[in-house]
Amino acid sequence: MAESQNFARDYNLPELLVAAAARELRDGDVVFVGVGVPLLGALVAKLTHAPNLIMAMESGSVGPMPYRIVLGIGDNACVENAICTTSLWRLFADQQRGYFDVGMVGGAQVDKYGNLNSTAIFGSGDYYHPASRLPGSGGANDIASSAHRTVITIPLEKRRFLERVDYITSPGYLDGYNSRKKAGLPGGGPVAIITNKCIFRFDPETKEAYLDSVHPGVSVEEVRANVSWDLKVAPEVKVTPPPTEEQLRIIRIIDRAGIYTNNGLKNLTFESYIQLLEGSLEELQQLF
Amino acid sequence: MAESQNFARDYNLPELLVAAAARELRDGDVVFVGVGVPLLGALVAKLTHAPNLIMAMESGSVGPMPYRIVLGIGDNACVENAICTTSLWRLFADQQRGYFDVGMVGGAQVDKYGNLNSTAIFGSGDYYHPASRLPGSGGANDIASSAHRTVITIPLEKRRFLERVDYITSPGYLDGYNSRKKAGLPGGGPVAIITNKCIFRFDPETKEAYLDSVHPGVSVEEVRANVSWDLKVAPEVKVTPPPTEEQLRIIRIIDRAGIYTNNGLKNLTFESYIQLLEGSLEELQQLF
Amino acid sequence: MEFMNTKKKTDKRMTLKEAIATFVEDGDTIAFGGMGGIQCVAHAYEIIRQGKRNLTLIGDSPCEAGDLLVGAGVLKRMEIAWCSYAVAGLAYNFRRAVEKGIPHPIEVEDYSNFTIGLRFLAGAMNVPFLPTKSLLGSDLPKYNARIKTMDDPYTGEKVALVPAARPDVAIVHVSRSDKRGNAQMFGFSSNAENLVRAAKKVIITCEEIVSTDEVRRHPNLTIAPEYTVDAVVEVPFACHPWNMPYYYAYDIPFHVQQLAAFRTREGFEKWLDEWCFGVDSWEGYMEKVGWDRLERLRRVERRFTHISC
Amino acid sequence: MEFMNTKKKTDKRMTLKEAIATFVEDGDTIAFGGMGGIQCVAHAYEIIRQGKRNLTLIGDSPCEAGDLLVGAGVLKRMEIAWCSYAVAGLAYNFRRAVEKGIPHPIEVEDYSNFTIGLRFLAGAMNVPFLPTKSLLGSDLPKYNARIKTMDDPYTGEKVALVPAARPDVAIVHVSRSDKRGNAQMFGFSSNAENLVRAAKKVIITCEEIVSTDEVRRHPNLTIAPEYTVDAVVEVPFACHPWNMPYYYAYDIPFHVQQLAAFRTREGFEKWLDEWCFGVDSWEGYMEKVGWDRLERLRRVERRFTHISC
Repeated sequence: MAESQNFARDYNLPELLVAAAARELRDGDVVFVGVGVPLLGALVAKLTHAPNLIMAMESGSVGPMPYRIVLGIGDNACVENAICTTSLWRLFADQQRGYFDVGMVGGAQVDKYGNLNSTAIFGSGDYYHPASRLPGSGGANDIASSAHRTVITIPLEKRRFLERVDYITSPGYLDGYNSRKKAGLPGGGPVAIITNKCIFRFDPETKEAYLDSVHPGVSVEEVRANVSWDLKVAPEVKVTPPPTEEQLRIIRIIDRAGIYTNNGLKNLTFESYIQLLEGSLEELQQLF
Repeated sequence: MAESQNFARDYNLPELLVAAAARELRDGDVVFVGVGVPLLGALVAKLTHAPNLIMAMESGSVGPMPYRIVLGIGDNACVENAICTTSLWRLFADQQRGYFDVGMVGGAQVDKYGNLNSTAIFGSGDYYHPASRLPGSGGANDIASSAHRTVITIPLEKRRFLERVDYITSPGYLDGYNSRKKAGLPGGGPVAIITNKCIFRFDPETKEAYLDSVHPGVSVEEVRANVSWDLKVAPEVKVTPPPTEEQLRIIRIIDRAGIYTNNGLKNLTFESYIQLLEGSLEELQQLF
Repeated sequence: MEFMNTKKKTDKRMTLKEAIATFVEDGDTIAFGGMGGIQCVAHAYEIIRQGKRNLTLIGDSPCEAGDLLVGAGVLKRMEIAWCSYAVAGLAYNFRRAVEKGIPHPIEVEDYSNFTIGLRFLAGAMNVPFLPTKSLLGSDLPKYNARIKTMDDPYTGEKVALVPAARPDVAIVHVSRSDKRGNAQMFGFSSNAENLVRAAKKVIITCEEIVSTDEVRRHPNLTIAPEYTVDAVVEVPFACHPWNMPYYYAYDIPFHVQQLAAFRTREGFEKWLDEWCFGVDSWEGYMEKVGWDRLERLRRVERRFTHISC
Repeated sequence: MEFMNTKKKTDKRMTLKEAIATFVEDGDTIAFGGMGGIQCVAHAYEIIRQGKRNLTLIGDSPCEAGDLLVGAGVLKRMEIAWCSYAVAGLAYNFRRAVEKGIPHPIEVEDYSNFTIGLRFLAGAMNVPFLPTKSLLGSDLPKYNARIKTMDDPYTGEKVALVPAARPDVAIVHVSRSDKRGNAQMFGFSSNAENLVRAAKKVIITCEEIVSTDEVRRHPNLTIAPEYTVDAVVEVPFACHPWNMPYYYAYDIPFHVQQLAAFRTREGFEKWLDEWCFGVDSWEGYMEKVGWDRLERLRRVERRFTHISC
């Protein structure tokens, strides 16, 4: 891909993360997406190097081509131009059957084997009396159990990167080595952890996460300082490539109001929201 | 129902059987139907005393109002004006859930507890080497297991009415008394066996079949002679009522070529078949 | 003849108030349709307005209904996979209840979205459990004794089992229904088809009531045949501020404002006073939101998705 | 990039001859869509014509394909619930094989329609078994060791288990599909949606190939998304003499004539010589039936059922 050499210069961190997520995806992949960065990444991939990528959303939608920003996995945008609308259990059953190449998952804690916690931060308490109750698994446990490969997105912070998570909501490699397979899980497990500072990958044998690339301007030491285990590092740590000009152009069309990649929802009024939708329709129709 | 007093005079045996099947059905019933007499019975019921009856066909169709004779449980007629078209497993799951009031089943052998065999007549052989291999369960085992009540149709012959069937394809009351319930079957079991000569019903306690009514002109002795166990007989054996004029009128509109109630298929040419369909459309549209 | 139960009625129409009063009893186990969108919002407000108590909620990701009901003190227990408003924000009431017992403590039993879906499918099929490959290796079975693992008797491979869900009441919002309860859905239906079959009593609400003839023109769309349904209620905009595919867009600016209020207990209580107890019914809520606003959400949606059948 | 397998191809169109030659191997386990109607007839003739051997057939009530294949000596084993032509007559080849070993003996494993459906559902879900209340108390488990009964670990109630079906090939005829294999069905679909997911390799045949844009206009109709499918073949009238809802009526007079021939082994062999080996392909069969006849079956069907989307 010649275009991938034309790297953008003026981009922000969320835009870099979207591009990084997009790079995890291959043409022809069926991707089980959640909202936010992963979904933007899937759309960018589909509109650049992976035109045959199929998005699946757990509300029961397969292959949509939405002409507006997707505001949830059950948003109306998910039915736009879909190739199949069905039910939640069927989508997950299809994933368990092995049809989904990639799943995108997040959490509040991750550990060195890629296990994720999105259920409860125990703090001084426990599962029943947590310091912080999180939303729960949602579909994350299912994705992590059955997708051929999973891509994790989570901010890099010491309190989040643990030797062992408080609670395994979504299985990574459990205790490493072949323990995931022994547990009977059909999916392949995590292939990357994309953070705001770097990207981790997993040792093929031990299944332990190691630092693979740092984002431009981030040092290996800074990463180490934000991981609470003795982090392994690739022999040659790469620099995460920035978004290409083309990727950036598309990100800014799709998320024209910067809901995921800039200001979030805080400046959104009802008027500006309706205008956003109407403007999106015209611009995004051109893209697909 | 005043009209039920207007009994027809000129009718044949299949027409009497259709009327008898219709009388087993109540308004509002959801009926799992097979083709032939049971289906005609359900249609006659719907067009007379049970306008809110819903037919369910195992191909995945619910509530059709066909404008032609139905030539199979997956015939195109089954989708005509249906309220729901879905899948086979869902229809059967709905039956297992308890939504279906009545199921109509047949077989080649029946025994005193209403167990049915439609799998194999062993003869001097066994299941693996049968004298006669029959089509198999189809949906009959499922209907007999889960419908609230089942209505059996089978010709009265000594070789068919046995102390015990060679093979229980579709469970009736198994060994009688509470053995059906103990086996874990959710449905209520058979309520009637409609034959070409009489109708049997079941003792509420022992669950043994007894003679309840004989068709006009049939004697109790004739029935006894065609049953291979020591048949119990109701204190006052009734005479099966003939079809009413209205029932007969409807039977002859629905089965205008007598496929189920007269000559069968033997006189059907391609031309007469197409004419049958075209004629049915006009006549049956008036009925529903 | 007399029909034996409400599922046999040929006209099941009633108001939302009547349906909730008739079919939801204190102590019931309840389940709502919707997932991401198509959330049962009108229904949750009405349940709160009627002061129902001690309900158990079973659901995959019942964010709006779950958070509202737990905040209003209606729930004693939740068997769920997720509770949060996703892009718009967190489920503050749910967090306050679990973390601090406000307004009172609740029991939570954790599943995943798929396995809650399987629990409804099991209930719909009238089998006591279903097997899955999810949950294996994770900590969900560790803290939830009703998730069992077993060796498959055919191959020896490991499977997890989840128990059937058989709620007392299911409340499901659909695109359209006839008065008998033949409920049809355009677009995805999350677990609706199984919810209605798993539950003992079923309230269908819909954007529009149509004739049975119209239902018969598109039998593929029927997700709940009439024999599964006890009540039919026409409730337009029942999901606001959530989205309803083909009908109206997500009112996320409204949701942002709502969740800003929910951040504090006081804010939530004030919100309920105003938007739930301050009106008599969902009509009052819609009036308060403003018909012009609702109409604009409908009009903008039509530009993106339109029913072509 | 290179796609890793045929399910990822963006154009899966081929002829029926190519599809059967490519995806059906001697010794395979095979399953066909259809139930009552929508039978895979063209497909069965092509398999016979290509001389495939030692196949195992799994199916609920695969009457036409089952009886033809067993008569032609293609099958070594059947795992089925039913084999008969229903109103038109009995499955004489099936009977001859079981009763007399003609043309050779076959193994038969008996299930019911629902439990065969559950076997495909289990395969589609990638779980090793599913539980049911069917089969309990009957003699099916007595002669079929793969039907197991167990006490539910939750309630102690009895359930029967049936093993997942994972055929090597599924052949399913649908209303329409795009070239990627997004297969859509008007009307009922019997077990098609699970067959395609249970099988390793999937051949979709359809009455008509449509554009992906047309598929996207009616996403509710898609029973097999492209990721389940390996080959797409346009085969009009593929079910003749059976019916295809919304396309053509049942040609029962033809069936009566056919089954009269099947009554004797000689009659069946003569039929195969004429209708299967005597033509080169399904086009030849259709030519022989007569386009005018097929057209009349189509025209008369249009008067009863028409697609209104």
